[in-house]
Amino acid sequence: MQVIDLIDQKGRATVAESNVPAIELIGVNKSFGPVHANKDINLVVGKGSIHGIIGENGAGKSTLMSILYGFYNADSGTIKIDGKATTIPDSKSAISQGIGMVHQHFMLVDPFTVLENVILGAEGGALLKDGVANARRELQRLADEYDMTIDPDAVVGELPVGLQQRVEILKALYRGADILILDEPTGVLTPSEADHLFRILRVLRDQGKTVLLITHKLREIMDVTDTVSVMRRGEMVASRKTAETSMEELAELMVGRSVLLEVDKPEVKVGKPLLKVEGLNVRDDRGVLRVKDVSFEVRAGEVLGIAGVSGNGQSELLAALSGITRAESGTMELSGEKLDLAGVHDAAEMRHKGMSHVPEDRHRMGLINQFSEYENSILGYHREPKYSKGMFLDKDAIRKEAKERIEKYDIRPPTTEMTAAKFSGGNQQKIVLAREIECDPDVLLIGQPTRGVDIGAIEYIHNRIMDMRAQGKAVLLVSVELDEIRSLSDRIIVMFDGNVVGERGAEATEQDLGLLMAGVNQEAAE
Amino acid sequence: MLDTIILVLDSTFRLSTPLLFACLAGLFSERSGIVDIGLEGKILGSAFAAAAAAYVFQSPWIGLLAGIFVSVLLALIHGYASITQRGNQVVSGVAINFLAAGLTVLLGQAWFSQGGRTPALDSASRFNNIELPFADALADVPVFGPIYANLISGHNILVYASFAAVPLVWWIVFRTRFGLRLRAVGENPSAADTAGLSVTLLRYRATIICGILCGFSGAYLSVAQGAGFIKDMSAGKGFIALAALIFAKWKPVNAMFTCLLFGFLDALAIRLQGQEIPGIGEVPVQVFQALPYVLTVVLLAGFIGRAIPPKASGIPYVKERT
Amino acid sequence: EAFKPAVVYDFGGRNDRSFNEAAYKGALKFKERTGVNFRDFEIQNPSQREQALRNFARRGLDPIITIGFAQAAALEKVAKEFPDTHFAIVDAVVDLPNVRSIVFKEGEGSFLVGLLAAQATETDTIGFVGGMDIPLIRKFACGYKQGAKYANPDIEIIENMTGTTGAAWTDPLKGGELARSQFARGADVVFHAAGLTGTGVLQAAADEGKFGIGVDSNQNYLHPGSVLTSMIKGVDVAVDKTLVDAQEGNWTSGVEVLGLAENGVSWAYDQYNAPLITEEMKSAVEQAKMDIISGKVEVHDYMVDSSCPF
Amino acid sequence: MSKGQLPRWVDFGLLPALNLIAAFIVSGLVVVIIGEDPFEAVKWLVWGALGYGEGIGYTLYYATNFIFTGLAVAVAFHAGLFNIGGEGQAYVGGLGIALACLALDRFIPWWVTFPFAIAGGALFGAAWAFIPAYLQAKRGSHIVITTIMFNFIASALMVYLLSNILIPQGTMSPSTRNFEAGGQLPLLRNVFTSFDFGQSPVNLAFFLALAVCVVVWLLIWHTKLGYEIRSFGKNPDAAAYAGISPVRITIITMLISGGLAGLMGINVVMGEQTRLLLDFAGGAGFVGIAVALMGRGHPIGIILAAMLFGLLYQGGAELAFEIPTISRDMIVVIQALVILFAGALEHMFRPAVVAFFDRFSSDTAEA
Ligand SMILES: Nc1ncnc2c1ncn2[C@@H]1O[C@H](COP(=O)(O)OP(=O)(O)OP(=O)(O)O)[C@@H](O)[C@H]1O
Ligand SMILES: Nc1ncnc2c1ncn2[C@@H]1O[C@H](COP(=O)(O)OP(=O)(O)OP(=O)(O)O)[C@@H](O)[C@H]1O
Ligand SMILES: [Mg+2]
Ligand SMILES: [Mg+2]
Repeated sequence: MQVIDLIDQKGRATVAESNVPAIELIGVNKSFGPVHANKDINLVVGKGSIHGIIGENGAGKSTLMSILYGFYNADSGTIKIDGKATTIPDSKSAISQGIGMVHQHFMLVDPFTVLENVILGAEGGALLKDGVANARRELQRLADEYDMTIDPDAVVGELPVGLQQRVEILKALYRGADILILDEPTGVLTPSEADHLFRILRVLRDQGKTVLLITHKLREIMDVTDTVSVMRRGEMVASRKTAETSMEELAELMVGRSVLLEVDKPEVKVGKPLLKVEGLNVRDDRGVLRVKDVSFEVRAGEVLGIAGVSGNGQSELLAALSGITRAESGTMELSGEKLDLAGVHDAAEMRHKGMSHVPEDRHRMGLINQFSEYENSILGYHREPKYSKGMFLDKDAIRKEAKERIEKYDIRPPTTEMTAAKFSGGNQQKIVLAREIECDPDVLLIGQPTRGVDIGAIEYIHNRIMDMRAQGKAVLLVSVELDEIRSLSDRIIVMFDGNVVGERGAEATEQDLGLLMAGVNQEAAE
Repeated sequence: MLDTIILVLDSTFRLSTPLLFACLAGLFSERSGIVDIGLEGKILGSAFAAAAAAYVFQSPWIGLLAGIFVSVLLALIHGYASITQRGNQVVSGVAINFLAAGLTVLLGQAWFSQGGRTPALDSASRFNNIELPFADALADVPVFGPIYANLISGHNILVYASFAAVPLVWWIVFRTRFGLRLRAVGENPSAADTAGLSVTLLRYRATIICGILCGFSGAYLSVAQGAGFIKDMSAGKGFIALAALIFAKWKPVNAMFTCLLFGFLDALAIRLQGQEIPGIGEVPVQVFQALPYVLTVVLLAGFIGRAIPPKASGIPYVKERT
Repeated sequence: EAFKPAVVYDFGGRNDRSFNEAAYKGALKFKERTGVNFRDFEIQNPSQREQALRNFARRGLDPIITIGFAQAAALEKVAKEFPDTHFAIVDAVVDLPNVRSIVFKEGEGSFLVGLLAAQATETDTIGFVGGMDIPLIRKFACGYKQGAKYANPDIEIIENMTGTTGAAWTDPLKGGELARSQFARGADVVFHAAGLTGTGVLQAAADEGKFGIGVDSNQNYLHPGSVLTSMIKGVDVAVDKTLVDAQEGNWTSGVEVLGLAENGVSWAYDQYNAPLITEEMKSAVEQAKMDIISGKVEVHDYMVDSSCPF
Repeated sequence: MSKGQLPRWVDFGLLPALNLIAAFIVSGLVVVIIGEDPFEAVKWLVWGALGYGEGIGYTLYYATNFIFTGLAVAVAFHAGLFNIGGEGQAYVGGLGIALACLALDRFIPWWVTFPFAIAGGALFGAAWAFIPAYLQAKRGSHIVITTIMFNFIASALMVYLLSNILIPQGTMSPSTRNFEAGGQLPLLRNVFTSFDFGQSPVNLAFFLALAVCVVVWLLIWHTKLGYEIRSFGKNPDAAAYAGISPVRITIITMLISGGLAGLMGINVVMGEQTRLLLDFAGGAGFVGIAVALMGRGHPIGIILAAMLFGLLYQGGAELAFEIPTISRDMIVVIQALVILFAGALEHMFRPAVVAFFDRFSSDTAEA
């Protein structure tokens, strides 16, 4: 329905040139085992336009794009490029049909140089030296044209994420892409970097290239796109001309019901500091200094937000505080008790002292996918006396408590026996949250609490965090979502390249924080 | 003194060769992301096939081809298990080793009924030592003479081949398109995939090359260094080659030096055996017999500590968790 | 009833070109002469020793000849279970009424080849390559050293052992390397007592144009012109004789010690090594043989004190 | 049961069975290749293993070995560690057992020696696993390689000890003296006289093995340590997050694994041979890998798999007796094929089976 409407009344989308759409998807389906990630999707994208696709995490956006790029093969459905029906069995054929993609999770070879990454698969000759020379020239040309300067001989693994994304884009352009897909490109960018990216996208559009922009940030959609489609739970629920829609409408389409994006934050009287960190330095296993002399404190009844583009030391900070890794140097005061973070590093010990931790990546750390729900419900607390009879685990006790938590946190499906992997992202997150909150900690470390979960779950999780605050706990919140940080935190510190580059109150503006995230500090400047 | 050194180095070359072939073989496999515990088995399989064919056709070259053929077959089994079936690569490798250990003896017994051995090869069907030109003429030039005549000259062709292979492998891995793609697929298969390359194809090619090189290694044991196949004649060389590969941080030139080192340790153990050690005195022979293995462990642990393998090695490439 | 003999070989098996093979040859000789067929079995793991013996005994085979000291323990068990069956064991003593134990004076044979080696060497350095460092092999080594020293008191003798696993008896490559290193250290004659591993030693000697000395069976033919001689251990003769005794009903149990006197051990002289053995070498070794038999020269037996004074 | 999921009995019954069948079919082909009749072979194999009391006795005897080594490999697997050193650990464990027996057998009855022997075996086996474990944990040295190296080192050590130190004066064979009654485990043939075990060496160690299975089962699935071992094996990052020390778990697990392998000597050294002799482990350490894989790391599975391999070993011996061309190496081949099909090619038949069951399972995905 919307499809027809889009082709007929030509917006900027199709005015651009001939009314043949650049991309046309008809009845595309894709399932991953139990997951029906794409349910007969229809989509039309006009030549020379920027088309946005929004949807919650897990809605199926990446899957759909990956199908278009030949990374996955659709179970059914047709794809038309420039009006001609085609098949895209693999990325090779996608590239040959002028499609390029910047993946949500970068597809770069870390130990390779920028140049090597760019020419990979398009070397132009069996011997490297043949291709390399003109690749270098071509790369230079592109970099200048779209002012995306980059050192072609830098090792990609050592570049900041912003630049890594640049390499991805250059990769696509180097292969002469007419259709450029960007999957959540701004997740790793500061607001200003994001704006720069958008400028580039507009240039590309004006050169007649077609751009597909995936995101779940409404603001961005309104900023750059000409047309937009909304996905929900694997279905394409609507397509609109950006000019003719609003954030509110999109948000509602996205979630399937009206949502209030504001969390209510009651007054809580702040108590004494429960967590106090001083002079923390952390090296990663490669020996690189990732956290540089960081100090801060979190008081009872306070949420301290740590903002920053991912990869600026937040993860290492959490790992060191929670006792997973040993710090280079630094001390921590936990509810009055002084600890040397360079000495002790024992996550179990930290939990015992009343600090619990919701990790950034539940699949990698928070859960053991092959373990059943109840086994996961004691991960990290399995040595607690209440769970054990002597050297044995008291499984009845464990199951009983797990049941109660499933009730309380409305985890679905309500079973203690299903393996963690089979729960949905949001429910997986709830299992972790229940575990870390129900142990009644003094301090809660919580990283990316709502990554990969739907709005419903987001609201729930935010409220839990507010409860902790109300109960006079200290909460340290790390998130790349500025909105989340701003709506939950009492104070906000911003990390850039391992340093704390500034502190702000809850009222801080997005631009202000954005500059700090880019490492620009006015006070310092003045 | 000098000739003692020459002697030890001389046998070092002989002992390093099979390690070097195997090590380079492993390099291709692991660079592409396929861990290969099965080098040992491929060497053994090839050694048997080579000896059998060399005996039947009275030609070392046919033997070599047969060895390579069988070794590649085994490599393909490993490839099928770990690439197509995404099985556990270590387990598959172990299986290959047992398969070779059993089949060689079984078939050997069935075909030649000599307790699983192949008949001894006459020099016509072996790779014999070749004297390089002027070896004798230069022999009595001081220092250089003996080195040239006794150390450089007078090895069989496969010894020279193994060392010639080193620069070749380096060039392939770091200077060709295939090499670039090989390394990419071992570090980040999805990256190669989205760059329009076939991970499967690349990895199969790597395993096949691995098979070919193991073929050389095995053939060397049975038709060059030795004169026929004997049960379990690979005697752990495949594993030592793996250790050498790790020690070499997956680099061809390092690989050559580490293999020489391991070969040297072996030669030294043989040389020192049954001699008074200054200061220590008479040492039980078993000490020397265990020496290469002990030192392997020491090197593995002491000197390199945690070597970082190609990121994707050992991990099957799975696009869709279903 | 019919005469049904059986032979049980130890690790290495029927075709190890050496010890077990000699036993096989003996049984074969008997078969060719008398037309009597025999069953045999090659051991693959320790538990099979007992099993194999018992299997043969139960199937009514008799006599049953076991090859190798390693079988002693198993034989002791089984022979008790089948008191009416005749058993024989080579290289070990099992003291039971129905067992004939055949042991050789390897020392005496080794003495002779040691003496020959001492005369053949031009570097006054000779070598020995053993399979595994076990008493039996030390027995060979000791006699060899004594013989060499007898001929040339200040001769240099390099002694090596191959390995520590079963592979020690089946690793010609290692054998070859050991031999080569001994050659490079000045040895020009190497005697091996290492079963199949020895073929590598002899191979190396042939490749390097040095002398090797075979063991157990006559290995002169393997590399004519390079195998100086072989220390023949008359396992074949002993097996053959045992079968004959059993067949003709004059079986005797108890210990049979076979040395030079009994022709149980000897040195090989045939068309293959004739050119290598000079007249005086020949006379010297024959003289020594006489002296040993007459007791004028006494060869030290390693087993009496588990040590070798030479 | 959602789409793509399989009922437990298929996962743990049907699929392994299919893998096994595949392995045996290929083995049959090998037999054909070497010019023998596979059915004839199977006949002798089964008869030799189960056809008569003594055969059964031997089957159980071999199975006992494989239960110990299988458990050893399995426990390590649960921590994501691949212990190929079972052979060496069993070999050295035998030394511990022998020392206990040599020290005590003259003075006290076997049932007093028994616990000491067990302790000795476990201790020595564990000790032999310790260094590789430590190096893996602290220096990240590839444990597969170090354990293999330690197999070689073990045999060197044992030859030295057996032919220089433990060997009784004036004997030929590098082995210890025979243990007196106080160092000998009762043979089942003397315990259960009602059943005719013939002369087979199956002994009380068999029941020890079964008991150990129960212990391992409790350890892995019902203790805190077991929980930590499995956590570490399934997801090391999550384990670190949970405050489980990788170093500690790696070492403890390998000690347990080595200890279990070390116990194998109870069956051979104290049960059958009643002395310590060269190469007594005879490859059982490696069979353990196949057993553990086939048994899916679960004691019940391991017992069944061990029985199967016991059957193969005993039947194989008889087979080699009847058809000499099919030597024991045939068993090695079968072992290899089982590892290949039950281990590396584990999932080969899964897609087909899943498709089959999906057609018959009406209910669909829950997602
Ligand atoms: N490779 C895969 N194997 C199995 N399931 C997958 C795979 N990739 C995605 N899924 C599932 O498919 C669904 C859609 O995932 P997809 O990544 O397309 O969502 P998305 O809209 O991109 O979410 P996000 O905004 O978090 O990127 C999710 O339920 C996810 O769990
Ligand atoms: N890694 C995985 N392995 C197996 N199944 C998975 C995996 N990830 C997701 N699934 C399946 O996909 C379904 C949806 O997972 P997904 O994470 O996309 O949830 P979602 O659609 O994002 O919902 P939520 O809003 O709760 O996150 C789950 O019910 C689960 O069965
Ligand atoms: Mg996505
Ligand atoms: Mg989700």
